[in-house]
Amino acid sequence: MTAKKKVTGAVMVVGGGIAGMQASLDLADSGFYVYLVEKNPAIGGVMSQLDKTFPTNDCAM
Amino acid sequence: MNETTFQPRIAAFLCNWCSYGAADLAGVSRLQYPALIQTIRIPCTGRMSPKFILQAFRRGVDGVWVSG
Amino acid sequence: MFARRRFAVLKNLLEYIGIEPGRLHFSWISSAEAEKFQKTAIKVCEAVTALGPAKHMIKEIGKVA
Amino acid sequence: MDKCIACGACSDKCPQKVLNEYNEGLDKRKAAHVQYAQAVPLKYCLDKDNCLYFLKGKCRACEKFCPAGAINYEQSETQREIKVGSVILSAGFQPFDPSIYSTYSYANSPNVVTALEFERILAASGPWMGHLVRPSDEMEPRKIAFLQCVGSRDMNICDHPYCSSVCCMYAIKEAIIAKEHSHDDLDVSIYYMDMRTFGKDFERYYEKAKKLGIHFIRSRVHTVDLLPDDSIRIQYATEQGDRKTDEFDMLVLSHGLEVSDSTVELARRLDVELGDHQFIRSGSFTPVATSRSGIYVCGALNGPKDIPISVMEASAAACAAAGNLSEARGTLVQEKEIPKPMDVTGDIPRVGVFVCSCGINIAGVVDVKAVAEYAKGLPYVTYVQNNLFSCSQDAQDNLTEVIRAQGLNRIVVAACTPRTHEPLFQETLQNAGLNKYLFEMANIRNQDSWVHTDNPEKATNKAMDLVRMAVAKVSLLEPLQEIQLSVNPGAMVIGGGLAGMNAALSLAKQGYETHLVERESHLGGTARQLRVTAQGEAVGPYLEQLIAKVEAEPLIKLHMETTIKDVDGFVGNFKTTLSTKEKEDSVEHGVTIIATGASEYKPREYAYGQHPKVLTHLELDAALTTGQVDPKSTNSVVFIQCVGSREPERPYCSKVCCTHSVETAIHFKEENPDCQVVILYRDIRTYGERELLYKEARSKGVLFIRFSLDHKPIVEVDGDGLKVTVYDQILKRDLLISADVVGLASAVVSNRAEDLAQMFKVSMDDDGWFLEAHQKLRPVDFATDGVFMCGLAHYPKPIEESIAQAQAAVSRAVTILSRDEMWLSGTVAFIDQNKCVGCGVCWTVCPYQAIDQNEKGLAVVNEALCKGCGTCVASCRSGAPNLRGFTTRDVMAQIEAMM
Repeated sequence: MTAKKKVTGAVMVVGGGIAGMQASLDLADSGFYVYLVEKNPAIGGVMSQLDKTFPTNDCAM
Repeated sequence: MNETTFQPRIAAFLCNWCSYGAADLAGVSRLQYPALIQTIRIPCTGRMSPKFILQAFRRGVDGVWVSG
Repeated sequence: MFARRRFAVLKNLLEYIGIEPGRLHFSWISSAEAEKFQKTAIKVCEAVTALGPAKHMIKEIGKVA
Repeated sequence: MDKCIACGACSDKCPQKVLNEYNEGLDKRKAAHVQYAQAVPLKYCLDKDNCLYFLKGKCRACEKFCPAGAINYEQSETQREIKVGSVILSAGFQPFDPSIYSTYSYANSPNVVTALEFERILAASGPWMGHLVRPSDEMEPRKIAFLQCVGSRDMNICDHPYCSSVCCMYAIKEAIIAKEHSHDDLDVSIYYMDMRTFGKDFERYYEKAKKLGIHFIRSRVHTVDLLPDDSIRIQYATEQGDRKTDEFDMLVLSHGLEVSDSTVELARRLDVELGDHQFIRSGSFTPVATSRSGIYVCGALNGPKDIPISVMEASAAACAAAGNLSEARGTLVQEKEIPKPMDVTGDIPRVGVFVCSCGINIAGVVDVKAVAEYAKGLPYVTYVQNNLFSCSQDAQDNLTEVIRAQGLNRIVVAACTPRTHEPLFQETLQNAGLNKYLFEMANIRNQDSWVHTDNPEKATNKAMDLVRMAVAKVSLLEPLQEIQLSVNPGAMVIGGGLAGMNAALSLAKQGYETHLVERESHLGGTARQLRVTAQGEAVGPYLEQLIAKVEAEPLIKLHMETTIKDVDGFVGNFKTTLSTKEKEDSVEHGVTIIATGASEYKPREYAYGQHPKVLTHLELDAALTTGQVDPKSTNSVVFIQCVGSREPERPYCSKVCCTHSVETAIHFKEENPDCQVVILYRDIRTYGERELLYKEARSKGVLFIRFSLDHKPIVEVDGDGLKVTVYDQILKRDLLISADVVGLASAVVSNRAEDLAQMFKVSMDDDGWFLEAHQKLRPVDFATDGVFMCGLAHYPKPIEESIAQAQAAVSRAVTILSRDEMWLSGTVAFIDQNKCVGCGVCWTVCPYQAIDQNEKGLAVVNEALCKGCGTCVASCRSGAPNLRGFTTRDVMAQIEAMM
């Protein structure tokens, strides 16, 4: 008998900057439970500290 | 009525994604401005029709502010 | 873009029927520009206050029509 | 935390001030604080290391003043064990700290700031609210300078030989914004080594900056002196070797990106391999995989990179992480059950008004009791309640109960702002069996009590006005139906190159049937001609394996020598007609990924076509693979960069050419150390860890000679050989180089698939690259739902970025494919067919191409494409279109109720 190992439908994402947030959103939107781990009290990472972004000069928020 | 006591009524049409958000953030930062403005939230400045502006004046507002 | 063009025309129309251009204001403020919002709000209030009460001309036209 | 209402009372009353790390320590914050105004979650917290209660055992001021009882001093660190199928590491970077350099005087002068500090100075939410001032005396600077490559491309002291990739662009951005913020004509200089503006639209941005008068000076500044008046003197040498000095009010250090010690420690704990510079190691063909299976990596932790590439990699990592777990999809998440809403059409409005006190946030200024009393007298209002916190859980339970008990069919909540709280209340309406669109909020906090603090009477009057307007609107609102669409769980990938094949395989791995459409008779695209990646992996064998996998995959339906003839439908339900020489086929699919690649520019310059050994990039790669060009028998090779790129006709950088020429140059030197190898360049753009190749090439004796656009090199056929003349900027004279082989770094150019763009209703930019929905945050999505892009069709990029983008496109596509059905927003436009005259204005102005003509020539809205902007409504002369939830009648009612 070949017992197939069952996989867990959850993912841990370490770091809640722009990359971590995007990865979490995609996974949650495609049917997976996500643990997003961030050491600061708010997500956003360095991007939240930026005023504007190049090359469109859009606001970073 | 002299100018110092005149309190105009201003209708503001604010885009939900831009100026309405800025107005909310002004609140968070407690930035004070005169209480003369009444806001109507619109989904996008594209929705803004000249009719609304004319109607606001017709209803007797003293000014209209449209902000995208 | 379309909105901008439409309102340029409207301003002329309003002036024609007796609404001073200073009563109608347009601005573009992004959702993070709280301070710009405050400043513009103050500016609009000051401009309209300086003009005094609207002459209610439109209202009367409205009543006739 | 659930109790915190983010009123800020704790922070107001907190007596302990500490440096504010969010503003890079340029100002102070309290120990009770929120990281920034838009923080998510928007909850205040106590900084245990600085809170007086934790330090000295007394204070507790915040507890005393918190209106919600949300302060809890007992909270402590807890350990949890969680079970997951995959892990994604996205711990990011830390900005390099330049204090270890004594040369830059960063530690000694407040007016020498890092770029991140400067970012905070420019920010409206920063310490000076966006006023550009220098820290020492808060005077407006008149002259500032940026120094590039601080902590990058430097082995000295910091041991960071790599390029940080983002600093050139952020320096230009900060320079432009600084000029905008300055009242006088701010003088800005940027001191750089190579200007690396290699991304989409970056080169144009650079050109714009030059036009704005920003000075670009090619030099590495060696000495920084502080002057008695707090200004700064710098000394540098020009390219020609002249010594120069200049003085500035402020100096901005464009500091690089590095991995923090704690992240390195984390990677070690997870047993994930790190590269030489502490960035996590990943291969070019598996760009988001780490050395440990099941653990993936994305963002700057994987090598210095900018936001769009980070976002792209994040989606790619999500795709890779989900690839192994597809059988467990949906096992741990639950869909919510929503009761069927009751039918209220035709019923007389019974409006319930809920006035929130928000603790003292509203009630402290606005007389909420008076507002509630006033609301009772408004038309159709049958029930009014004042809540301490309308958003609390027990208030939601109460709202549900009241709706049922009082038979309410319209709800107004006068509280904070709809932008944050509308979804919460709408959910409660749904749970109470009411259509969620029968709801309106009056913004009496953010846009009233908080901004008219000193004028309670006027604020109260304004609150009454806003409630009156909301009631007038809500009474007219009708229930809106969200349209349910089924989703076809199949995908179509257009283009069978490296990106397209990777996308198809990733889709198949996640269990989705995929149609892969290729115009040619073979798979592989541009990669067929490439020799090696920047990391030195051979492309040929990888491509062979990839093609074999694609051909063997049962979930991939290959359509070779096939083109797209017609596309019908929209997200979830596309119907595409495929055409081959013999026949036409119709295929149904839920999503589309466009991966149509790009081409190589065929040069008209540099004697191309006049001599068999003047070869483009791809031709030289192919010739090296076949042996037609053998480095061992080559005495001299010259590479010319920017052939057809960064020119008026094609004002963009092709991104891949510098790295490609450098890696080929190294190959020549390795095979034949005596071969003379020269690279003629304008700026060397070996971004990120590719910089190491540049370093290696120089150490192997490759000569780099810079030319400028107005002094381009000349290539002439000289008997059997070739002769290259270049004007040397340093020596200020022409150099003559005889060459056996000339490699032209030819531009990557768009295939301009305009018919395809039209059929899928997607856009292209001026250079012919497909245009993403948002350059930063939605780098692989089109503005049209359900259509995605990857590979060279988006912009020139190296193999690793193409593959990551392919995986990212799949991740985005799966967010649609994994649903059985989709719900479209009820806020969409509709057309009154009796009023429409078919003039066509609405379908011309619609930014989403959501309006079509029916068989009578009249306008019809495709609700699946409509985004509810209302532009059609405002543009129609006949008044035929209207926007549900924002009809002309609804807005007019608000205007009527204004006075």
